[in-house]
Amino acid sequence: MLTEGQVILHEPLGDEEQKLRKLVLKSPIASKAEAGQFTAVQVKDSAVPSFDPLLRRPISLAGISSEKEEITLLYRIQGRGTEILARAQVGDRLSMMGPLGCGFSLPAEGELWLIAGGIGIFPLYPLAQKAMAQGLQVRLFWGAENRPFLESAGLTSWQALGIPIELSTLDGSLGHKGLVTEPVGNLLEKQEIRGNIISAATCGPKKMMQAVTELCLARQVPVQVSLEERMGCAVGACLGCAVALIDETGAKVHKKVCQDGPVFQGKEVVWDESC
Amino acid sequence: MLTEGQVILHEPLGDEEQKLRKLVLKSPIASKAEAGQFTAVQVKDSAVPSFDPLLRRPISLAGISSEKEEITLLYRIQGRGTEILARAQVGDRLSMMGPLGCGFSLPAEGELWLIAGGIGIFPLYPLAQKAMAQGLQVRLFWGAENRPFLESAGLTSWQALGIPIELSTLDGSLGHKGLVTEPVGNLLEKQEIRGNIISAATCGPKKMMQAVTELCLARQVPVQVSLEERMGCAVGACLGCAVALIDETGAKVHKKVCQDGPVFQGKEVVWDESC
Amino acid sequence: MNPVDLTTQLAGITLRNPIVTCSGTYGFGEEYAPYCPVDSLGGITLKGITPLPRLGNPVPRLAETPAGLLNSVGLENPGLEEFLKTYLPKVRQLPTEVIANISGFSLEDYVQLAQALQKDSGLAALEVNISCPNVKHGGMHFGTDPGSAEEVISAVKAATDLPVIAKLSPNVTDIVAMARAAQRGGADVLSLINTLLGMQIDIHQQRPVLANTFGGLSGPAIKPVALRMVWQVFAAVDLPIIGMGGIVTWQDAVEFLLAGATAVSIGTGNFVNPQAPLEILRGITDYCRQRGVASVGDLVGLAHS
Amino acid sequence: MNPVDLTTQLAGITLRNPIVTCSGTYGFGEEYAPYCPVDSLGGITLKGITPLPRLGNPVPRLAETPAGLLNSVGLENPGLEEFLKTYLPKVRQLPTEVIANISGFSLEDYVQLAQALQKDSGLAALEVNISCPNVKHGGMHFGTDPGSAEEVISAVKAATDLPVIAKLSPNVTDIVAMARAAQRGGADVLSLINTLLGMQIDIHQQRPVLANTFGGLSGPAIKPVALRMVWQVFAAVDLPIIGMGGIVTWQDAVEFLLAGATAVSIGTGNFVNPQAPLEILRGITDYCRQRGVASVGDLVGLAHS
Ligand SMILES: Cc1cc2nc3c(=O)[nH]c(=O)nc-3n(C[C@H](O)[C@H](O)[C@H](O)COP(=O)(O)OP(=O)(O)OC[C@H]3O[C@@H](n4cnc5c(N)ncnc54)[C@H](O)[C@@H]3O)c2cc1C
Ligand SMILES: Cc1cc2nc3c(=O)[nH]c(=O)nc-3n(C[C@H](O)[C@H](O)[C@H](O)COP(=O)(O)OP(=O)(O)OC[C@H]3O[C@@H](n4cnc5c(N)ncnc54)[C@H](O)[C@@H]3O)c2cc1C
Ligand SMILES: Cc1cc2nc3c(=O)[nH]c(=O)nc-3n(C[C@H](O)[C@H](O)[C@H](O)COP(=O)(O)O)c2cc1C
Ligand SMILES: Cc1cc2nc3c(=O)[nH]c(=O)nc-3n(C[C@H](O)[C@H](O)[C@H](O)COP(=O)(O)O)c2cc1C
Ligand code: FES
Ligand code: FES
Repeated sequence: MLTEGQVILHEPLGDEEQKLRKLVLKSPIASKAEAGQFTAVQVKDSAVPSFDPLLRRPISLAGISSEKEEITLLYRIQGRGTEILARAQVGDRLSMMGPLGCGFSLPAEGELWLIAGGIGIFPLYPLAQKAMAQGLQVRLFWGAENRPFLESAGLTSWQALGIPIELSTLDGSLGHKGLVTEPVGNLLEKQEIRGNIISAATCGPKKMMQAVTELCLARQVPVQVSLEERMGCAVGACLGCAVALIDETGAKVHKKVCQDGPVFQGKEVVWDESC
Repeated sequence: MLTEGQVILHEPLGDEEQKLRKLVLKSPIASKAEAGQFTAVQVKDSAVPSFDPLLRRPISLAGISSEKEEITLLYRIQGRGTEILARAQVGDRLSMMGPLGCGFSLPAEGELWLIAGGIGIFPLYPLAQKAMAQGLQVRLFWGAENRPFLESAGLTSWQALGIPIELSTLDGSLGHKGLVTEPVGNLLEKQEIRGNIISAATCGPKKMMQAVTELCLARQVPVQVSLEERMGCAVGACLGCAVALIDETGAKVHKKVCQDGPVFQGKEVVWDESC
Repeated sequence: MNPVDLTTQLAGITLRNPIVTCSGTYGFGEEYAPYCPVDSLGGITLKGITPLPRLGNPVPRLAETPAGLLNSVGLENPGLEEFLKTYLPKVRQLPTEVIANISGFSLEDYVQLAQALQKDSGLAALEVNISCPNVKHGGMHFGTDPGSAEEVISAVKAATDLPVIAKLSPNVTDIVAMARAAQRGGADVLSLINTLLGMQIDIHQQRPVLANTFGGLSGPAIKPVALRMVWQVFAAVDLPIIGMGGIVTWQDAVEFLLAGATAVSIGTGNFVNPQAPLEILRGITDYCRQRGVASVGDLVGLAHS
Repeated sequence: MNPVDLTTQLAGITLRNPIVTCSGTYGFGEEYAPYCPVDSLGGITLKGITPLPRLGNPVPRLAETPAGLLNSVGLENPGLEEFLKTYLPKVRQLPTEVIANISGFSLEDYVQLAQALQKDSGLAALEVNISCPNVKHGGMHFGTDPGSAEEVISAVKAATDLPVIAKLSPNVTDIVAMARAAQRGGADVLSLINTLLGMQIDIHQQRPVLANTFGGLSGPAIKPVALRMVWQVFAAVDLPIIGMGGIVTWQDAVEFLLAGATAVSIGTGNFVNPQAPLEILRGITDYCRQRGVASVGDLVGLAHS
C-alpha cells in the first residue's frame, strides 16, 4: 500500500543528545500492521522534487494503534536520510509504503523473552503489548551504551507494562555492567526456568543477535530475530537485501529481509556470512 | 565575495498568478554593487545538503541600498531553482556570490532611455535611480504581455519616479498595443528629438534587445544591452556563458556574460549567432 | 478530444503502451502489483536468469549515491529449472507482456536458456543480458566485445522462436559498434542501457561499501549517459530501442522517446516511487494530448530532426 | 597534537597539499582567487589550450542534470601564442604549482604545445588532455585507443622536460588498458577522470538542450564511476594518480585518497561552493588528525588492503 501519513506528533525522544525522535502519523497502515513490520518512508524536506537523496528509508513500526489509525516511528538521527526525516513538521504528509514484511509470530503459550540491543528495542514494544494481550508472560532484556540512552529510548513506557526487566549498560550506569547477553545467559542457566516453555525474540546489532541466538538454541529456546539490511525496493523485487539461511533440507538459500523478513527464525540464519 | 544574505522580506510581487517574488536581503553585497550587476545564489530549501539541484542561480540586483546594507532580488518562479528560492523564509541565510559582473555605465549627459521587455525591467530600476541622482533625464519604455503583469512587476514604483513612461502590451490592456520596439521606433523617428543626446539601456528577451539595438544604432543612439546565458561558475572560470562579439578590429571574439557582462555595448553583439 | 493511441509495436510484439519495467528491479512481476496494477503496464521484464541457480554476491549489495544507486546483486536467481517449474506458470498468467531476461557465462549457457524459452512459453520476448557488470567471470566479455556480442545474439536467435532483445552495456567505448554487432547477430530489438560500473568507499571503515567492491550505477545520475547512447544508436542503427537509465518522471520518459526509444523502461524509479510507471503513462498521455500528437509512436526520435 | 603533513609528491613535483583544481573549471587561476586564496591550494590546472585560438561551441553550453552538469564548451581558448604572451607571465606568478593542460587534433598539435612549454616556463607540469569529448574531429581518438594514447604521450614526453600527466577519458571499455598505454608512453602521473559523454533534451522545444547536442557530464553524479576507475588503475598501474570527478565535500576527497589517488582535483565542486577546496583541505586535515594519521600520503590506497 502506498499512502500518505500525516504527521500528528514529532518530537525528540528523551535527551536531545541521544538524537532520538518520536514520529506519530495518522496512517491507514495502522489498521493492517503487525508487530515487527516496517514502513518505507520517503525522506524529503521540500515540496520541490529532488533525487538526492534518492531512496526511501525502512523504519520499524514502534507503535500501532488501529483504533486511532496511528502509527509511531522511533528513530535515531544517523545520516542524511534520518536528518531529513527529522525535519518533518506536524501536518506534513509523508509518502509511505507499508505495512511491509513479515513480523513476529507469537508462541501459543509460556514465557516470551524480548532481548533488545540499543534502538533494537523499538519494534519490540508492540510485540510486548500483543503478547500480554494474549496472556503470555513477557520478560525484557535490554542492553545499551548507558543510562541516558535507556531512559531516553522509552524505559518508562516499558516499566509501565509491569513486566520483569533486566537492563545492561556498557558503562554500568544502569543495571548489569556489560553485555545484554550475560543476564540472558545467566537466567537460561538457572535450574528453575528449565521447565518453562520459553521463546525469545531479539532485535539489535547483528553480533548481539547472533550471540543471543546461540545462547537460546543451546537451551532449546526458539528465537526469532529481526534483521536489518540496506533496501532498494522494500517489496522483494530487487534482491538488494538478501540474507543467507539454511532451509529445512539443510541447503543454503537466500531470503529477502524486506519480504520474507525482517523477522526470521534464529536457527535458520547463517550468521558467519555476510550473505 | 562569498557571503550569507539574511532574508528580511520575501513576498509575492503583485498578483499571485504572475508568480513574481520580491526578496530583500541584508547583505554586504549592497555596499559594493552597481546597477546591472548580479548575484549567484545557492538554491536550497533544507539544512541537509543535497546535490540536486546542483548549481547556483544568477539573479540581477533589482534594488541596492548601501546605507541599509540591503539588496532586493525580483524574480519569476520558472523552474525548480526559483521554486526552491521561493521557499526561503524571513530570517533564513542564503549563500550568495557577488556583486558579480560588469553593470551599466552612465552617459555623462543627456537623456537615458531605458527599454525593458517583461522581467527585463528588474535590473533597470537601480540604474534609473542612479541616473536621476546624477541629473540625467530618464525615460522608460516597457513592454509586456498584459496589464496585470505590468502592474505586478512594479509599475507604481516606476511611476513614482516621475519620469516619462511609454507602456506596451501584447493584448493592448495597457498602453500601446504591440511590441515595445514600436513606441521606441516612433519616438526615434520624430524630428524634434534628433538634436538631443540620447543613449539607451535595454534588458529583456534576446530578440527584443536585438530589435532595440538595431533601431538605436540606425539613429546613432548608443545602446547597452544586458544579456542572459546559462552559468556554471559565474566568475569567468568555466566559459559556459560565452557570447559572440565583434571587437574594435572587427574580429569575432567570445566574451563571458558573467564576467565581461552581463552588460555589453549593443553595437558589439553578434545577434544572429547563438555564440 | 481524440484519445491518444498508446499501443506500441516492438518487432512483432504489441504492447498496450510504451511503459515497461527493467529486469532486476521488478522481481517476477508480482511484488509491485499492489502498488501499480500489472495490467496498466505495456510489459514487464523479469529478473535475469542463468542455467543454474545463483546465490549472488554477499551483502551489502546496495549503496546510495548522489541521485543514483549502486547494486551488486550479482545475478541472484533460482536457475532455469526452478524458473520453468515455479515462476513461468505464474508469470505467463500476468495480464501484460512478459519479457524474460537471460544471462550466461558461456555461449552454451545462453543457448540452453534460449532453447528452453520458446513462443509456447507464453513469454513475449527474450532479453539477452550481455552486460551485467557484476559477475567477475565472462559476463562482461560478451557485452564489451562486438564479435562476442554478435556471436551470442545469433546463437540465441537460432535457438528460440521468440523475438530477441539485445541488452547493451554502457561500459564501452563505442555503443554504436555494439548495437551494430547485435543487429548483425539478428537482434530484433535493442535495450539500453544497463548500469555503469561504479563504487563507493566507507571512509570510516576505510573499505568499499559494497561487499563485492564494484556495483552497477543506476538511477537519475546516469540519465544523461543513457539518453546520449539511445540518441547515438537511434541515429545509426535501424532497430527499435527500449530506452532506460534513470527514468523516474514522465518528462524523463518523453526525453527518451524524443531521443529515439520506441518504449521506455523503469528500473530504479520504481524504488523511488512505486507508482512511477502509472504517473509516467499519465504524463506521456497528457503531453501527447496537449500537443495534438495522435499516437505516442509519433514522438519517437522527433528531437533528431 | 602533531600537525598533519600535507605535502604531496607527484613525480618530482612537490605540492603543499593534495588539493588541486580541474582544467576548464578554474580559468587561468585568478577568477576564483577572491573566493579561495590561491596559496591555499596544492596546485591549479589551467584551461586546456590548443595551438590555434578556438571560439568553442555555440551556446547553450551548459545543462544541469540530477546531481550533475553537462558542458559543451568545446575547448574555447586563446591559443598557444596568446597563452604564452598574455597568460603565462601572469600564471607563473601565482603562489601555487601551476599545471598547463594541452589538447590537440593531431600528434603535431600536441608536440607543438609540448615544445613550447618547458621547465623554464615556470609551470610545474603538463597535463595532456587526450579525452575531451566535445571536439568532433580527432580529440576523442587519442583518448579511446591505447595505441594512439601511447603515441601521443611519448611524443609529448620527448618534446618537453616538464613532468607529463596523462588525463584519461572514462568513455572507454577498459580504463586500465588506457592507463597502461599512458605508462608505456612515459607518463609520470595519471589524471582521471574527464567527463562522461551525455546529453539532455528539451521536451518543450523537442531538441537537445546543448547546441552541440552532446556534452561532458561532471559533478557528484559521476563520482561512483570516477572512484571505480581510480581504484582499478591504482590496483594495476604503478603511477601516481590525480583523482577527480564529482568531488565537492571532504568526504568525497577522502574516498578518492583511500581508493588510490595521491592528489584530488576539484572541478564542478567549485561552482557549487567556491570555497570547496578550502573546506576539503580542512576536512582532510581533521580526518587525519582524528585518526592519528601523520601524513596525508598514508591514506593513499588504504581501502585496498
Ligand atoms: C527493516 C528495517 C527497520 C528499521 N527500523 C528502524 C527504526 O525503527 N529506527 C531507526 O532509527 N532505524 C531503523 N532502521 C535503520 C534505518 O533504515 C537506517 O538507520 C537509516 O536508513 C540510516 O540512517 P540514514 O538514512 O539517516 O543514513 P544515510 O546515511 O542517509 O543512509 C545512506 C544509505 O544507507 C542505508 N543504511 C544506512 N544504515 C543502514 C542500516 N543500518 N540498515 C539499513 N540501511 C542502512 C540507507 O537506507 C541509505 O540507503 C531500520 C532498517 C531496516 C532495514
Ligand atoms: C545575469 C543574469 C541575471 C538574471 N536575473 C534574473 C532576475 O533578476 N530575475 C529572474 O527572475 N531571473 C533572472 N535570471 C534568470 C534566472 O537565472 C533563471 O530564470 C533561472 O535560472 C531559471 O529559473 P529556474 O532556476 O527556476 O529554472 P530551472 O529549470 O531550475 O533551471 C535549470 C537550469 O537552467 C538554467 N536556466 C534556465 N533558464 C535560464 C535563463 N533564462 N538564463 C540563464 N540560465 C537559465 C538555470 O540556471 C539552471 O542551470 C537571470 C539570469 C542571468 C544569467
Ligand atoms: C537492483 C538491480 C538489479 C538489476 N538486475 C538486472 C538483471 O538481472 N539483468 C539485467 O539485464 N539488468 C539488471 N539491472 C539493470 C536494469 O535493468 C537497468 O538496465 C538499469 O538499472 C538502468 O535503469 P534504471 O536507472 O531505471 O534503474 C538491475 C538493476 C538494478 C538496480
Ligand atoms: C565547464 C568544464 C570545462 C572543462 N574543460 C576541460 C578542459 O579544457 N580540459 C580538460 O582536460 N578537462 C576539462 N574539463 C573536465 C574537468 O577537468 C574534470 O575532469 C571533470 O569535470 C570531472 O571533474 P568534476 O566532476 O569535479 O568537475 C572541463 C569540465 C567542465 C565542467
Ligand atoms: S529491498 Fe528489494 S528485495 Fe528487499
Ligand atoms: S559562467 Fe563560468 S565563465 Fe561565465
